[in-house]
Amino acid sequence: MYNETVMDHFQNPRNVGEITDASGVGEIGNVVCGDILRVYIKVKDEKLDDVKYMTFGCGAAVASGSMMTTLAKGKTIEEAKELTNKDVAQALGGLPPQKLHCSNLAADALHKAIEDWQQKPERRSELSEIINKG
Amino acid sequence: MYNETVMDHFQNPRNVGEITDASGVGEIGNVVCGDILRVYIKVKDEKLDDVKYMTFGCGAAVASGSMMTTLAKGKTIEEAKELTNKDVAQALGGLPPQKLHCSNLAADALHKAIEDWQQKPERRSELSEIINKG
Amino acid sequence: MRKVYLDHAGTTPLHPEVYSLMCELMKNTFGNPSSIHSFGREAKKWVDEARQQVADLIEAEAGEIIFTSGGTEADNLAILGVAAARRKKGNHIITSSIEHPAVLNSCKQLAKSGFDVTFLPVDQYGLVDPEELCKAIRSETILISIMHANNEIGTIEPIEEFSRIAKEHGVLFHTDAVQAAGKIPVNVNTLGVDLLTLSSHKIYGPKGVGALYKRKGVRLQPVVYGGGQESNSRSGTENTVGIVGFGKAAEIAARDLDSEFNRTRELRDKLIQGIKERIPDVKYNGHPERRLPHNVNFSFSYVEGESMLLSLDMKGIAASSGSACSSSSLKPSHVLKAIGLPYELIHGSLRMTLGRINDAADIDYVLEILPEVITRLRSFSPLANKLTV
Amino acid sequence: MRKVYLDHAGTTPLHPEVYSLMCELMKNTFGNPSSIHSFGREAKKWVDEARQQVADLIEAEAGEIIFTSGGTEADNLAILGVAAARRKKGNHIITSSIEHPAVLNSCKQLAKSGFDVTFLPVDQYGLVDPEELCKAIRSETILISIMHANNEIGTIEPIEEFSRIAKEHGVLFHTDAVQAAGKIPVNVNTLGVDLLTLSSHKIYGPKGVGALYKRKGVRLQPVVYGGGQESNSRSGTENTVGIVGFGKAAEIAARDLDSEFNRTRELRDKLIQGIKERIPDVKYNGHPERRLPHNVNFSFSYVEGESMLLSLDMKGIAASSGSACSSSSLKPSHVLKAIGLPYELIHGSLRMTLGRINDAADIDYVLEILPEVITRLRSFSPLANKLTV
Ligand SMILES: Cc1ncc(COP(=O)(O)O)c(C=O)c1O
Ligand SMILES: Cc1ncc(COP(=O)(O)O)c(C=O)c1O
Repeated sequence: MYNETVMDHFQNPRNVGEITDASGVGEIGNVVCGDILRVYIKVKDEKLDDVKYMTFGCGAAVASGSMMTTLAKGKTIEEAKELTNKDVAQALGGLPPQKLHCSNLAADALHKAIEDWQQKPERRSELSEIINKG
Repeated sequence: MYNETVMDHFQNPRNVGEITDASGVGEIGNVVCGDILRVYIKVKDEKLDDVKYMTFGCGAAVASGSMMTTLAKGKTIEEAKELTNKDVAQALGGLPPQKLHCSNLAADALHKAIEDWQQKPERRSELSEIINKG
Repeated sequence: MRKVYLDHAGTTPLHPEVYSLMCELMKNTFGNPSSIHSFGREAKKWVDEARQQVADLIEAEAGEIIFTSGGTEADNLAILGVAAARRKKGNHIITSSIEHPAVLNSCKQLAKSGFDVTFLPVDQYGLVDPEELCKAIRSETILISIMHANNEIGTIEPIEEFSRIAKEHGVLFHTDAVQAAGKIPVNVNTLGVDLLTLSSHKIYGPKGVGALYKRKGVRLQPVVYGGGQESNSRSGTENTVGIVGFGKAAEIAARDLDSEFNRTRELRDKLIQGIKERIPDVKYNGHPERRLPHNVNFSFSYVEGESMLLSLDMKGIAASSGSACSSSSLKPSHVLKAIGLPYELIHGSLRMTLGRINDAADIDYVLEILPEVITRLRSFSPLANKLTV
Repeated sequence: MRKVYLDHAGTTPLHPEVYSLMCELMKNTFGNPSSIHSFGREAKKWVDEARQQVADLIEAEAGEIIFTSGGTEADNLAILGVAAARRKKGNHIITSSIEHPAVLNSCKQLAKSGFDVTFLPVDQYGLVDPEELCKAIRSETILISIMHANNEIGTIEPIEEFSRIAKEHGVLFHTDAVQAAGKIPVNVNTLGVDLLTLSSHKIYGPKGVGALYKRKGVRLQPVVYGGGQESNSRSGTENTVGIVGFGKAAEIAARDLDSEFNRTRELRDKLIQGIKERIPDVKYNGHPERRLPHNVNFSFSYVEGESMLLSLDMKGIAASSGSACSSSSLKPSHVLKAIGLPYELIHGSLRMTLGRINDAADIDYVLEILPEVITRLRSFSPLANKLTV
């Protein structure tokens, strides 16, 4: 079903976890379809100094999050905005066709996190407040 | 499909052949359904002194003819009239259900031969004339 | 690596005796059972014997067994076949909301062509309420189809009660016994059913063969037309080797029913107990008593099914899930939905179904691995952390 | 006793390589191809490989192959599936009068539900006339189904011509290539067909598995509903072992096509020649050139088919006949009727179909036994004697 790269990223997901003082947080997916991906970014000098993610989702979702964070880390905001779900899938060496639409949304979550940071530069989004301040 | 008795009578049919000076001849079946059975009888002292048959038909038809002639030979006319297709099938130890209706008509052919003899005691039926006088 | 197969409700390995017989047959017998020569008659003899073996498993008569290409086709033949044959009597069919897709989708297909289908709800354990069934019956009802035991949660329905109700109303009753047969006693006479579906590969026989039991006198329209095999109910050259394997599997299933029932039930209870003890935030799915002896089904909060399956698979453990991501339809389990589970717990469901090839050491291994897997997946689940931070 | 199997059009023995592979698979691989764990993925890999092998036999793409439970079901899926999917476009179907019952009875079933079916006649050799086909097409015609090669008389139809006509009129074209595949080159692209039926057990694969080739883009409604296997075209747990056997058989058939073609054709011609020389009052049935390389069909005046078969069988020779008595429907062959044979000669027909397990010594043996059998049966045939006294 999944290729070796995908399985490697599923088995050893890179950058999983939370960033307690994240610059932005983005979440995508819902519990009905069964894939949720939340991305935390730490922005420094207009660059993604750190990217982490948490996921409730299938193998493709876990691997996409892992690959996305790997690709995004160190990129400028402008570069990161250009990262697409397709790029992530390609970097993974491809995903099963039925997984492309609902489990391969990590780039979207990243863009949401960037938006979150851009729209509310001073204060963090509600979501991140809840999470990080508990 | 067929039991051993049937196969024996198919393989070694008793009383096959024609009686050139038959007292009566009866034929049943037609080429459309694929089973034809012709019976020749030789009557002496109101008894079936000889019974022979010819057939174009399946295994059940061949065996039924053989068994019928075996059963009929030596019987009085009255006894022979009471012989049924069912008796023949039973004496054969049973026939496959689908064969009971069209391939198990030897007793009917016998009755026709008896009728032939009874209706035209002096002269033989057209059929037997054709065959025996050629 | 240790391999622990816990997906016996998905399919089963061939029983060694079935395997041997099939290989022997494949080597020596190849005739077409419809041929009248010795090669054909030899094949027919084998098929007839298998028909008797399958009939014996459910206490039916050989003449009441129609071989099909599997449980799916048998379900279709029952539903579509009765619907077509009884169309003039009425256009209403009753089934449950937890049937296998073979039944559900046959019914949905009928609904597109003028039939009216009632999908009865189930309670939190997956049981259909006999009173609901009574209320659903109308004068146009021609068929009721309720499964004997559910493939996901293992709940065993009170079929005798349902079939009695059906009979009282002059309605035909079909049950899909694919999961029940060979696991619990299934007797068509005490069950009182008119039609019953079996599948070979769930009882250690080959895939691609099944049967529909059709009580004498019940009329059906075929689903597949052709040379008139299977007494005109199911055309197509018989899958002789498959049928013979199925027959042998049925014979063995009947022979070993009691011992396997007890053995798997003990393992099942050990597994259930172990999970409850070792893993927090779990939900036990299905009925506590009216349950197949080999079925275990839990939902693990905060984690998704496919991830669980893949993680277990990497440790050699094969299981299944009602999560959308693990199903080809990409829809979450309709069964878990019907018992009222919220989406999170549907996605977090894990089915482990035991069988002949499992032993107590397998359960120990699972009880060692499963907690680790759940802990790891929860460690990066946003749902878990939303709740625990 | 010597055994000579001359009923390869009825069914074929497993090729030894197919047998070995199936046994190996049965021993080691039992997963359900729909499962995502390693057992399931392993099974799926095998099914995928078989799909490619079957596709290769007819130069199709793997994605265009739908596995079914046999040729019969594939024919049903083509006919009933297109009819249901294209119902709104029209209700007219054209087929020939010499099709296999799987096609004929599917069409007859449609005729009961509002479809209009034209059964094209054939000439004395069994050929459909392209002009007749043209004339039969109407604006409501949605499907034409004409078999590639006939199973009784071996006549090979000019499919390319028919499919071109169909295409010109925007009508889908299906061909039943069950008898042609593996015997003569079958290429879906040069044939230009939209749908094509295959059956495994006619090419030394297992019974109970077949395939429908469906050109990309052609839409079908399923015949069997359920879990959505085979890209939703054919539900039911895959008969993995059967499918893998079929795949191997297809690979071998493609590999050995030329050599087997030449080998069986030579045997065939020897048998035909020998019968003509040794037995009087015979009628050669079928086409002298456009004929499958392994098919021999004669009618023997004055004798009935089942009697011939049983007599030959007692000598170890297995053959078949178009006589009513040798068919389960108890109807004489519709094919021999369609080529204009009188009833006597239909009942007196004998089909001998050669294959891999035959050699020249077999033919010699048949040429020794058959004349004796015919002579004996004629000796007590009222038809023979009516004519000869
Ligand atoms: C309850 C139930 N019914 C029907 C089926 C379908 O049977 P098969 O896999 O033989 O098509 C299955 C198994 O998949 C099942 O579990
Ligand atoms: C021309 C033709 N079509 C279809 C079939 C049916 O295929 P199967 O035997 O796999 O059902 C056969 C063989 O019986 C056949 O000869």
